[in-house]
Amino acid sequence: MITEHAPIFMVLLPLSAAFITPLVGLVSGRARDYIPFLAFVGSLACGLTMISPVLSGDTIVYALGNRSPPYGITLYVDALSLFAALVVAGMATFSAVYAVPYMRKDARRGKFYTLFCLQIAGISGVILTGDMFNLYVFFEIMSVSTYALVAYHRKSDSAEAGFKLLTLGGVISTFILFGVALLYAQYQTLNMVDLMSKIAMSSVDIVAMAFFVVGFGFKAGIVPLHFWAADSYPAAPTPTGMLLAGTFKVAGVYLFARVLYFVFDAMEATSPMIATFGVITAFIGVMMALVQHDFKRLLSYHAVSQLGYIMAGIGLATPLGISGGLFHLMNNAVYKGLLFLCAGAVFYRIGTWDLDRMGGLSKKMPFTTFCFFIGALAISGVPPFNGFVSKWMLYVGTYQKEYYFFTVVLILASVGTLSSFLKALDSVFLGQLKEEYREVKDVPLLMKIPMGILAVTCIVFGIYPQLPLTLVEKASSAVLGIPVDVGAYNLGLNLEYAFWSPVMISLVLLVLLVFVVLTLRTGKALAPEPEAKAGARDDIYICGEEDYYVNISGSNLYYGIITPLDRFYRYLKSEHSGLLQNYVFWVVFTLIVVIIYLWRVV
Amino acid sequence: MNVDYIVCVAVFAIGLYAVMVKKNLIKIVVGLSLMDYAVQYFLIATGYVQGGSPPIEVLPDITSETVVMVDPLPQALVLTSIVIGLSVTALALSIAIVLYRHYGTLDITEIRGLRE
Amino acid sequence: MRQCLSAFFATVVLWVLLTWSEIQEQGYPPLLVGVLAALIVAVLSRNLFPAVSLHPRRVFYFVVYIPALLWEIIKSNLDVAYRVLHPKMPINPGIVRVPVSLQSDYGKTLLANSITLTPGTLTLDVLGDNFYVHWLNIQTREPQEAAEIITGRFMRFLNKVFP
Amino acid sequence: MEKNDDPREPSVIVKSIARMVFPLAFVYGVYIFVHGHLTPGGGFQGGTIIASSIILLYLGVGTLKIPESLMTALESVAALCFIGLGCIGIVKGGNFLWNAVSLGTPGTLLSAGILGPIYVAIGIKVGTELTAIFNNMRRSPP
Repeated sequence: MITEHAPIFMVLLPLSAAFITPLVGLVSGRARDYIPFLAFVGSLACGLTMISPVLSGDTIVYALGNRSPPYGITLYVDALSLFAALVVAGMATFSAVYAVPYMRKDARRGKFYTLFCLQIAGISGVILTGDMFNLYVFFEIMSVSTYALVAYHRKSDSAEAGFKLLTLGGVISTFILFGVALLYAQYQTLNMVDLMSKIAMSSVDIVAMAFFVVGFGFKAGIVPLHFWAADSYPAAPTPTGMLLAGTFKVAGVYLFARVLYFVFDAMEATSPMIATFGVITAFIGVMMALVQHDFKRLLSYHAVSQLGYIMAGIGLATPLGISGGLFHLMNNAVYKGLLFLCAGAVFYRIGTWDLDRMGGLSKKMPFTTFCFFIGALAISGVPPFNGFVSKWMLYVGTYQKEYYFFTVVLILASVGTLSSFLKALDSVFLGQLKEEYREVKDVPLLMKIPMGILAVTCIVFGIYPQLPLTLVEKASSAVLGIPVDVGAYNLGLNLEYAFWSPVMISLVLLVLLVFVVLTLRTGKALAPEPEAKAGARDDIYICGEEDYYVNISGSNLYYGIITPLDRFYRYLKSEHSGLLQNYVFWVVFTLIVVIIYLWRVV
Repeated sequence: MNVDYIVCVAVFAIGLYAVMVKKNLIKIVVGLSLMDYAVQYFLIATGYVQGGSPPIEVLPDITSETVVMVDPLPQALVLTSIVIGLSVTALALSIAIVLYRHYGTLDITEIRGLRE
Repeated sequence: MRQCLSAFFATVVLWVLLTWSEIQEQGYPPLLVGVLAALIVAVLSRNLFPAVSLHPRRVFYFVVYIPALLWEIIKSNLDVAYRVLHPKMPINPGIVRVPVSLQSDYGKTLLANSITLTPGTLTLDVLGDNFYVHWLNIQTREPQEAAEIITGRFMRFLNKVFP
Repeated sequence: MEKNDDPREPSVIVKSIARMVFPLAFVYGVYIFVHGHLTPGGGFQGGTIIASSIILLYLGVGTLKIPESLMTALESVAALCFIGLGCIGIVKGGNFLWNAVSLGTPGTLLSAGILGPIYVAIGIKVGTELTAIFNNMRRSPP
């Protein structure tokens, strides 16, 4: 019975948990904390039972209310949706474990758990549904619970982030509804499979497609639509922020693949656009990350940047590119989750996000430091961690598709990632311990468990990527419609899943090393003594007459790089203005650009 | 080209204009709702049949063979969408209340704690 | 308890009006659902709904009151129409204080609404035992006289209905 | 003119009319969602009417204490009822939301299988939900 109804239970379990938690909370607050975890484990187990039929090539179609597919609502599970759903359920489980001790101090946490479960139910529904309108409904369940979670703390910044996200998200969801309505008006059907056979690419379809591109791009956070990301991820409670930054990209990317490649069958036309968006995102995200002073904002811009890699991979539309993109999606969920959990652990103990006020925590929180180190290396694409494998697949993929420029930009972005993580590592964990943190301890066991498992996963997937790649290959073959074997692309070496050639890898490492040494040198020359208070303008360190050059602290490590790019940064900062109107303008602007592009191409 | 479609695109544009240009939080929320209503109107218009009867089969003088009915599905969709719109509006207003408490203003251009 | 019962019967009457044709066709199930709902509501609003008394004298005066009110409305309609159509517009608008002797809240409500229903007078507010009435054609500034003119025609009945 | 001390205290007219209309509006909401499968309307509309009757009471009476835990419980139970009703289909050997209960004669109150109970559950859910939203909004900051 479980295998038969597994698709619906993946959605139903979190949904019912959302309403069981307040009921149990009336009786016992402690017991309530564990219910989301149990529900997500159940959801994950349901997903796992579907692996073997899906790997053997079946597509599971589950008709709600026993109505035959073109008319009723259906759930549609192929390798792609199963892959995405498994990533979501797995990461949600870790997040739920972490949330138990993390949220315990909060008296209002019952609401958090309800919203959390609703969010997971919504995202599972988005991934599993086979019906366009149902997709909109689940999308909204997910979005509305996200708005509420972002504004959860009711402080000034979380309320502000929540309102901005809500306004932008509200515009976006009307776009998606408009797209669905346009499709229904023409073809009188909402079933995805049915739509695919009917779509004729009229001019109305192009408008609908543009609405979808902007909508899903917003959810994923591609660059002109990413402004909400850096506000919202830090504002949300950490267990949610972790999912928002890593896992919820899955929904956006999945929808790109499902709707554009599958329903519209427009891979040829849209893939260069998606790849371009991806590369721009990767670059801008990392550039913004370099100048952040807030720990979580730094991580958030990296989340934006990593999404760029994924989109670039999906946009390549080659077997290697899509496999790389999907694998990177999974890896990103893992290490981004790990990094956010570490950041949350630091906050849990010292209560601030300001990089300038941290330092020396490695002595007091060795476990967290170790996990953060692994996560930082994985996100920067250093072998033998999982980030390297997928990034390498993307580099090779762009190279093979002859997008040489993209390859260069992606590698550059990777370098930027590493350097900004060195900065974070330096200002949070290394250096002299601040006086007020002398009593700090490492985090409780329940928080360590998910962090530990994720760190181990980073290493295992890096050394032994065959394990996830079997599912990833199936998923990308579901996207492309042809069988995919990533092992066939072994470039240079005879290892079955090795994508690297020794010469290339040593070159990249050498470049990285030189860069690191150089930046460390500049950093040492400019950084103040550890005793210097944050933001203290000590006379000794004045290296110019203007105020602008004075204030150099731990988080300003890349002063030497950023200053030459001053004009570029001024422009970037003027765009990240905090003005809602500006952000909405970018949404509309992107919509128009996409419509014009699609008009020319289709 | 149908008049309904022109009207709903116009309303959609007005809503979008309100979100893009207006500074008052409440007006922005109104703009969002307007956009929603425009799309809902569009959905209803797609299912409407000139001279069609309500899609209820048990009404005594209507049988499905002889009478043209309007398409019932968009109406169901619109109901769902209204519910969602209501929840978004409610949430937006609650957050606006919280924002007003913190900043003492409803002007969105003055609420710019988060930038860069 | 009286309040509870009143609420119950009022809601049941509403339900029967709403579902009359259904009850005729299908027998007891629709009625049963209505009675259930009415029970819940009656318990919910046990402290809210007015306790209706079915004392014959009160019911009689209430029933008589309705045509009397209608007659007053027609009379003052004609009066206002005359004033509006008259070329000189003989109006003298203003707000007067009208003391009211009724004690019951529902009596005050009924009276205030009756004053509003008759054209030419409009109840603006009720504070304590005083009504503040906007009067189209003020005939006197003395509160007691104003009360006699405005409310006297209703009070004859309402005093009996709400003793 | 005597001053009205508490501006939140509504006038006696509003108060008594609100108290009188409340049960009637409430029952009208119940009527709408109980007949959701027969006439236009349904759970959401009925629930909205119920919630507005309670909001009317709030506005009319000025102060009204509704225990939050009761609202939470009602809301959750109604939502779980919906899921449970959907699961009847699974238990009977079909899929989720399969209308497996006997359908009755079309047009009568006790027909359409699980649809009627689902509308009732949704009606209760929406009614409590909107009331809770209103309650939250009018509450002063913590």
